[in-house]
Amino acid sequence: MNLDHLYQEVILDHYKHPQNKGLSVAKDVQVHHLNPSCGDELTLNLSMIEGIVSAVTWEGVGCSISMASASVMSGLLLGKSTDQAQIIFDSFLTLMQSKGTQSGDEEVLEDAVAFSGVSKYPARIKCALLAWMAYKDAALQIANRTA
Amino acid sequence: MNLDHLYQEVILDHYKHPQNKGLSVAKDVQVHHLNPSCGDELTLNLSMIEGIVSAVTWEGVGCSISMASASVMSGLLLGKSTDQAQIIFDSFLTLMQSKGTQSGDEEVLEDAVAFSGVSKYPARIKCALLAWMAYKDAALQIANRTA
Amino acid sequence: MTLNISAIKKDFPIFERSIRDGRKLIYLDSGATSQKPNVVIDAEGDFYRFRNAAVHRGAHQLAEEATDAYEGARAIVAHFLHADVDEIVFTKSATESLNLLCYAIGSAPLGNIFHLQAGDRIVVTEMEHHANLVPWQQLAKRTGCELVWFDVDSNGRLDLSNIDSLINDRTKIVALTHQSNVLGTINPLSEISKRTHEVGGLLVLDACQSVPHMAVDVTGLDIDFLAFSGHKALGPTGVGVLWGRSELLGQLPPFLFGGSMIETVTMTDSTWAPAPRKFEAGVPNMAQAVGLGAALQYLTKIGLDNIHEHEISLTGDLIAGLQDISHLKIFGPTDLHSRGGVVSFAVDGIHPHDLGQYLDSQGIAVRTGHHCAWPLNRKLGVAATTRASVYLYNEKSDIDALINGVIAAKNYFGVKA
Amino acid sequence: MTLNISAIKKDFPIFERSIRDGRKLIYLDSGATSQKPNVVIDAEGDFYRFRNAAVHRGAHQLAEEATDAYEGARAIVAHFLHADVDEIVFTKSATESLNLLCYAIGSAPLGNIFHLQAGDRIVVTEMEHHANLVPWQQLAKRTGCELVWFDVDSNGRLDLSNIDSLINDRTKIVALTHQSNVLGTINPLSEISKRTHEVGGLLVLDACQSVPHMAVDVTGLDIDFLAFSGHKALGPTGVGVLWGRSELLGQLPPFLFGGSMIETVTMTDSTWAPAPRKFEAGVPNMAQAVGLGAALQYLTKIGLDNIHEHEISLTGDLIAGLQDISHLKIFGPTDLHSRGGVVSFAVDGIHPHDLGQYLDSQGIAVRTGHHCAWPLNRKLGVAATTRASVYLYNEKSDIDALINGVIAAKNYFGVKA
Ligand SMILES: Cc1ncc(COP(=O)(O)O)c(C=O)c1O
Ligand SMILES: Cc1ncc(COP(=O)(O)O)c(C=O)c1O
Repeated sequence: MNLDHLYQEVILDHYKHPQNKGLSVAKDVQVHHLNPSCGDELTLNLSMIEGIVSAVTWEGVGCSISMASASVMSGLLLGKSTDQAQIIFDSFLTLMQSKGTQSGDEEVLEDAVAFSGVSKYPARIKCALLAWMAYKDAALQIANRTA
Repeated sequence: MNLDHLYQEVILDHYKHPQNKGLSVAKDVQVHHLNPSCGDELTLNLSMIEGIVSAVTWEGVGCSISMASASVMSGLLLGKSTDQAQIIFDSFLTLMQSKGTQSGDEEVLEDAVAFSGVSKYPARIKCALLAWMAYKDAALQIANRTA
Repeated sequence: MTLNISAIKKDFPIFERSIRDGRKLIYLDSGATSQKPNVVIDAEGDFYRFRNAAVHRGAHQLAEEATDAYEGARAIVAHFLHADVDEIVFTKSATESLNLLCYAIGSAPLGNIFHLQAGDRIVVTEMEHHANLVPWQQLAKRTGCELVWFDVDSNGRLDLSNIDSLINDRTKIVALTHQSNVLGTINPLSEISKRTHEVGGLLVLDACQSVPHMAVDVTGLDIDFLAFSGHKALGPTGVGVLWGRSELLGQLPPFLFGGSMIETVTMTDSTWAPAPRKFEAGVPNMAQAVGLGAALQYLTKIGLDNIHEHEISLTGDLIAGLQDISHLKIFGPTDLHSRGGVVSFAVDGIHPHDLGQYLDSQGIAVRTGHHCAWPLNRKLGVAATTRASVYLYNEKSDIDALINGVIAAKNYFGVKA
Repeated sequence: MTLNISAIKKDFPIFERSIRDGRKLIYLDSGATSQKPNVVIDAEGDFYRFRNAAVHRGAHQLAEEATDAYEGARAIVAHFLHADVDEIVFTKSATESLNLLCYAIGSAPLGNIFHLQAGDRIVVTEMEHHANLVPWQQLAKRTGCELVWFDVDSNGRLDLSNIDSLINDRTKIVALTHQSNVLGTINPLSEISKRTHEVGGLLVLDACQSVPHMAVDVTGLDIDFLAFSGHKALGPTGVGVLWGRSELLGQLPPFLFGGSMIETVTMTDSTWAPAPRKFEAGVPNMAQAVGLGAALQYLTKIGLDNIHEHEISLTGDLIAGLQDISHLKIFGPTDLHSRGGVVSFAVDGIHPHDLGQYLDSQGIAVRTGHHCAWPLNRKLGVAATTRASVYLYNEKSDIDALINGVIAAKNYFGVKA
């Protein structure tokens, strides 16, 4: 196994230059998630306008995988409908559970295919999913609120 | 290992024709002991007059080893001084802990040397000691009372 | 399908040793603990040899492989019981599983579905092993609950005639054994679970004597919790299982506190991880869980139905043989309907210890005593019994040896033929 | 005496395997769990192969031999700690040992020496592992006791300046770790035990990180209870020890209820066997206890003083090597006085997970995270650290590999040299 497959350029770039980092002042909902086995933490602010992700900002401490994943995800979901976001979410989750057998659908996942190497390192999957689980939680809260 | 060494004639005889079985009406002290791992139970009445074992009777349910041991012990200790009884007790205990390496001092233990085979069967030592521990407990209670 | 016992025996190294100066080992004490096949011994050893590391918390390859092995074992257990993987909690033994439940329930605060109030009722049976009696008894004392129980009738079956008054509206928990470890009786669950759930109670099943010997499908049983021990199911010592319905495990408070079961910890407060992690504090019994996985796979390969059928056939031979011996009393059902391969008996004039010792001199291992079911013994009116129990590696010749041994013992101790 | 590491390594089969495409295993994670020598794996396996039976309750030869093996293991542990054989309780882990104490103390009725009242004080430290913090925290909540703690100073040592006010007349229990699993600090016990006993309190020592690595003599330490885990001391998983002074164990209420721990049982009431049996309900983790006995004998043969000396020497090399790396911070004492072979550190700009992953790609196993000591991490101002820990099978080349690995990681992740 080659470490470079885990730490792809894209990941290290996002880690060093994260997108949408820094919490927005306004938000529909704020969630705080953590990874108890390593102490990584992430706060996520989500806003939706008429079923479209209008803002997703975050703040956190964690490893390159978790922080880069938050950065990639935030860019990817911004402007998407909840349905589109769900498809992206499912696609990313499937990739993470693939144990290295999939490379990811670049049409759907764009930069997030860079995380395909993570699925070979079971201990790191939770890192890559931290932000995604926070998004899922936040989106659900908004959905429940409007329902 | 020969089972006949465990179940010596003397033991089976005492089991079938136990001595001093049936609790005396009068007693200085009564104790009730049991072997929680097998459910064997023994009640012992002890009386002392001026430091001499004047009566030791018992009642119980248990295996041949425990019942025969109660019978042999009661005969052996009757009429002995507490000091003599202590010597017999110690000698019997040593024999039980000898793992089959000793045959017992017949001068001191008389019929009780028949239990030498028990020391090779660790699970049975507690059976052989049930009555003796009851005696020890009872004697101690009397000693504490007079002290 | 009939089992190929001589092939099976070869899987169990202990049968290569001899007993008491060269006698063949005739092991009829599987109700206490089972023997172990090589696959189980090797699974435990190989865990240490090839992938030993602390699970869950490490980012290195050994820790990954150890985690895979441990969580793989959980998946095997789940599959074996037809349960969800998150419903399987590894404990050290059935005893711990049942105590976990009692302590966790006992600490449930007001508002929690498990909360007990003074006057609530806990129902057990007179045939419980101490492990499924004393924890409930002590919980009842601590909480002011009432402990009541089903009686055992003269055939060694539960007396269900008063079920509706016994399991009443105040009943929160009904805890009973699936199969008695003394009588061999397999208890009828559907009537009891129906009534328990009717009054809003929870059914806790002690499956120590059933899970190793017959197919147990938790989804089909209408029960809420189940406990069993690895060591009675060909598995290692030091591992047990608590299964609980996931919505229940989610609400059950934790039991042991420490590493891995927490979500956050400050000096003064903590929150908990989701189940099953919440119940597995500390570095777990990893190698033992892995060994249990191997054991259940071995059992599955042979087939639980085949095993059960084999045991029932041996039990029939055993009961018939014992019934032919005069002055011998069998405790428990003598018909083969709803009973397993555990048979307890007593011989007039020979104390069980002495009988067991004689049998031992012939290489035959049985258990003697109260079998950790003292109240049941009292009900049966005996201080102790002799118990023979069979498993997949026993064969007809073992039963014959036992029967002959009992007859010879009567002769040896000179009691009435 | 210097250790012959290449001979020792041969005793540990795991060092024959390779990591990540053929790299040599460099195991620096013994603080989490130790590797196992063949003698331990074989002791466990041989128990199953040759003398497996349920202990204590059987009158057959296997049960006798199993009991001998299990009680023999207890005698080995007792001898290892310079304790009395009846003072050794086998548990499943240090976590269980400490929880046992907390639950048993929490159930002590008025009149029992362990009884806690609201307002009583439990003292811990800021450097405790969750296993020696959360159980006390929860006990304090249940009983209304006050939980207070010693701070950790900037050198990673306990701040004892307020010992007299912290351990006051209301103090019933002082629980602390012998050696920190994060900082490596070995705590000064004599001052603390003196003060604890002055006020009539009990001292509980978490010896998980000390007993495997240095000679610990309970008679010399003036403590009341001690806990450690087998798996960190070359022993199997699934076994731990609680040592307690015999007069204390005698009065401590039981914890797990079930078979073998009772004296008598009726449906409504039970009485208890004497210690240690009182604390060992059910068929115990026999094979694991036997394996632990083999582990402690192996350690004794090599010599605890030799092991400690070896580890200190490696620790010196490790600290010196890390100190030569820029932008790297060591947490805990950097002098070798009163510290063990556990070193935690952080590298600017590389998250511990990433550092650990890089090291793993080089075959080097370290631990990353909060090491189950979250409050301490907060005090140190970090979410996680990287921890290297050494044992008797490590050698200087392992330390060199780690140092080179950290330097290479800085290069790989492009952070400031
Ligand atoms: C200091 C300390 N205490 C307690 C524990 C808990 O030990 P275990 O997880 O084996 O129960 C550990 C190890 O994880 C430890 O390092
Ligand atoms: C019916 C039953 N319940 C509970 C137990 C307790 O199991 P363990 O001692 O493995 O915890 C046993 C076995 O001893 C049993 O037969």
